[in-house]
Amino acid sequence: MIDKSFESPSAAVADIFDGASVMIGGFGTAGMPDDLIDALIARGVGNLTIINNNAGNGETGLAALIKAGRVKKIICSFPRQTDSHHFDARYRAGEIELELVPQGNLAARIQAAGAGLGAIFTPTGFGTALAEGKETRRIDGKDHVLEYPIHADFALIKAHKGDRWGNLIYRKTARNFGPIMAMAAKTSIVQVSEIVPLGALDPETIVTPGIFVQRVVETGAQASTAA
Amino acid sequence: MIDKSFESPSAAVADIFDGASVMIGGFGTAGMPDDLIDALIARGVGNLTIINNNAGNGETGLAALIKAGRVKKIICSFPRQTDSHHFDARYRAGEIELELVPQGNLAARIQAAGAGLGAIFTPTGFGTALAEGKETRRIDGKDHVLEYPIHADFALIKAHKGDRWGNLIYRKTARNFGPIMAMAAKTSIVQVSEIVPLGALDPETIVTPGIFVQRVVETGAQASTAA
Amino acid sequence: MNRLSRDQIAARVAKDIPEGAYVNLGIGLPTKVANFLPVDRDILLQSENGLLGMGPAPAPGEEDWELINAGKQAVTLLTGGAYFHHADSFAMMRGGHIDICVLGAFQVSVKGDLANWHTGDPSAIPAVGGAMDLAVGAKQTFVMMELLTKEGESKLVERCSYPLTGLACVSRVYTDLAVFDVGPNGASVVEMVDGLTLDELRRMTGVALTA
Amino acid sequence: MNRLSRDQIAARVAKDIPEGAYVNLGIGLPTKVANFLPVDRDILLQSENGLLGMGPAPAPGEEDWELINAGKQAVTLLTGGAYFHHADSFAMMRGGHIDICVLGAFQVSVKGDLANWHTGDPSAIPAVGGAMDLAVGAKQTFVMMELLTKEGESKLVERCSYPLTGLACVSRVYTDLAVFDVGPNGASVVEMVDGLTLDELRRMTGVALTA
Repeated sequence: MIDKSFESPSAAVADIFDGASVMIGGFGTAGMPDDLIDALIARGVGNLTIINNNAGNGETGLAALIKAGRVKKIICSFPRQTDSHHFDARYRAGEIELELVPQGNLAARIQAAGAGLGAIFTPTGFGTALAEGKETRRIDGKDHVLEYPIHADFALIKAHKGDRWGNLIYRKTARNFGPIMAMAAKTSIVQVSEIVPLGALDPETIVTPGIFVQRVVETGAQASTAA
Repeated sequence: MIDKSFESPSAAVADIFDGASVMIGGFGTAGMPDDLIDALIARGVGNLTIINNNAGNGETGLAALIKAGRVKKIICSFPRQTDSHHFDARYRAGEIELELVPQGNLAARIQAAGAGLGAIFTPTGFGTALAEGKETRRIDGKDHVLEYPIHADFALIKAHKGDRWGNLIYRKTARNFGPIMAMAAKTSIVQVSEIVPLGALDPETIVTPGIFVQRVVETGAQASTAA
Repeated sequence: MNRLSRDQIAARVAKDIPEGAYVNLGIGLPTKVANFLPVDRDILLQSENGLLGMGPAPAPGEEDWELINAGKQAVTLLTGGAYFHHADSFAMMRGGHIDICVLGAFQVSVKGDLANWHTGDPSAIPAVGGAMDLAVGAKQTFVMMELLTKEGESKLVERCSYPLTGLACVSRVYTDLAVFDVGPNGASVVEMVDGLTLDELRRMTGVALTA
Repeated sequence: MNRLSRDQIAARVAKDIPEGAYVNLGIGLPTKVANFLPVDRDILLQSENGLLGMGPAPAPGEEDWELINAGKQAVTLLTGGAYFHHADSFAMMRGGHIDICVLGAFQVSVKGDLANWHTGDPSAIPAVGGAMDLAVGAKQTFVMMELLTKEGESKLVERCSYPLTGLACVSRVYTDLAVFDVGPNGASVVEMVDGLTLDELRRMTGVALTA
């Protein structure tokens, strides 16, 4: 029997290793898998490369992971925010490396990894500092930059409901990076409000088919808070 | 008021022009928009470039369009089938040009067009006759072929339900190419079993958001038949 | 000379958004445009974090923090709206499906180059978000800004000195003093506030302007 | 010598598919493997036209022609299955998410090159479908075929003479006479039918074989 459900967040993240690359879903706090991140912090491994849209908000989730000093490098599009003070401090102290990626290229590179493409030519960023040193090409009258897929060892994702095969649905704009990160990571670990019986999710409306998910943990419904 | 609904298939295809490129959804007969194709045949324009997975089955839909002599070129992955005799005859007579594309590259190139990418490196087809003369590159130890997006002037799609903003849901495996063709064509024309009131489709389960659809025609429920 | 307020600039931008348009409003100043869209037009707002058909802010206490916009503010969804993931959302933007995006700017060049993501200050922490995608992907990119900095320097320039967001991507610039078209042929003045002359505007901006 | 029937080859392939595997069965002969998957194992079949969790054929008269497999046959969906579009489906395949795909073949080389889409006959109408995607994308690609052509020529070859589907993509070949591992080190015999010797197999195939 295929049963991808795990007892606890700590069991689900127990093999995340020192130096791993970890995608973390969420846009600001919407879709941030706080319980999985808390378990990762408790696990104690460091030197992590994190892929997320932001670099943490306030005191919880990714911000707490950064505060705990576990992040070596972050690949994101929008680190600087009014409440990104833990990242800001580490960055200014030279303790964290930043790879800044335009948001759509971040999404496209994650999707390319999940889809097994070798590289993509994207128009975004051409002629800017974020394309410096990158290969460019004019295609059909438009300039493009060559960008490579972003793979990861693990993805930590928050979804709404899941089943034991790993099928997922999301809630409102908390969907954001979840579906594409699930496709791009070797091991995708998902916290859901509720694990439902097989068949409870309509096959027409499953957003992430279970093939992209390795572990599901029920952590109960949690309201996101303002970023 | 945004109202993308059209009175009839013939009204919906009335500006498809001689020499246009037209994506047609469907895998075999599942998802084949027969009513729109019938209207296109009745309209009488020819020299069309058709993008579809196949090259027509039996006597209806794309097969009928080919039989009518309206297709100059077809871009597809699997033309030869037991019931593709109209294509077979035209092809053997040298009356139709064939661009054969591996099925996943077909999907990826259509998706790349919809997403505004300039080109993609894909591993599929490397070292085969279908990559002959194409640029190749070894990336991360794996050989890839450079493939370009497939755009089209029009897409003809069959969906299950739609609303006046063009939001769509599909039915079972008739979904196939619909969502990505809707994204890749300048003008996407969709036949649905039923046009439902705005709000009747759950925003969490809309498969094609209306931004990708220009026209919707209600043609009633129709059973697909065996290919 | 009758300088426009920020709300007045937003109202002026809103006037140019037609019925049926799909529009992305950048974070900051452009967000105000939503307040001035005519109620008799169906205009659909896209937010790059994954929704189409964005509605107004919810009543206080009614916020759902899983329903937010790109600026991470609580919003609502109109009847007929839809949610989708980030790759599909940026496919909408990069793929030319958005009719109009409205962005703020530090500088815009007469050719339509845009600088709006980084001041170039080496001590600043850079952040780009979706600005570069929006700039190159929308059918039309409008900029909305005050024409002059606090120090009186023109933000409409011959050539951007700040780091670029995109090349030749802006088509129209709305400011408190004038509306400009920009592009391959340089900048032309679409309209000016009452009491301003073309000569004064040329002097203020220091760039070549056609009427 | 006890040549395996097609059903017996299918049963042999099925034995190697573990619990929890995501599997794509190519059209034609490999479809038979589904009939031999042990009922006590959860094995999920993917069909590239857009479903995961493919179930058996429906009862006659119960067909829904919008629920078909890659061979355009009516199928069913298991409880827990899902539908998706073609780009996501081929992302599953190309992106290495399918554990095993089973394909038919005209020829397989000892290095694992596959030829299964075209005989090279210039008068034939070519058709490729998803074969090239499956060949390169799955974690493991198995081939299932009769070892010899009707004319007695080996389909396991040093180098394919038919047009290639993919290079160095096949890892294991199941035939009516033997099971082979193929790859960078050439072909090795995993098992043979009763009554067949390695020498006979070498003579039949004409390729170098290790035991």
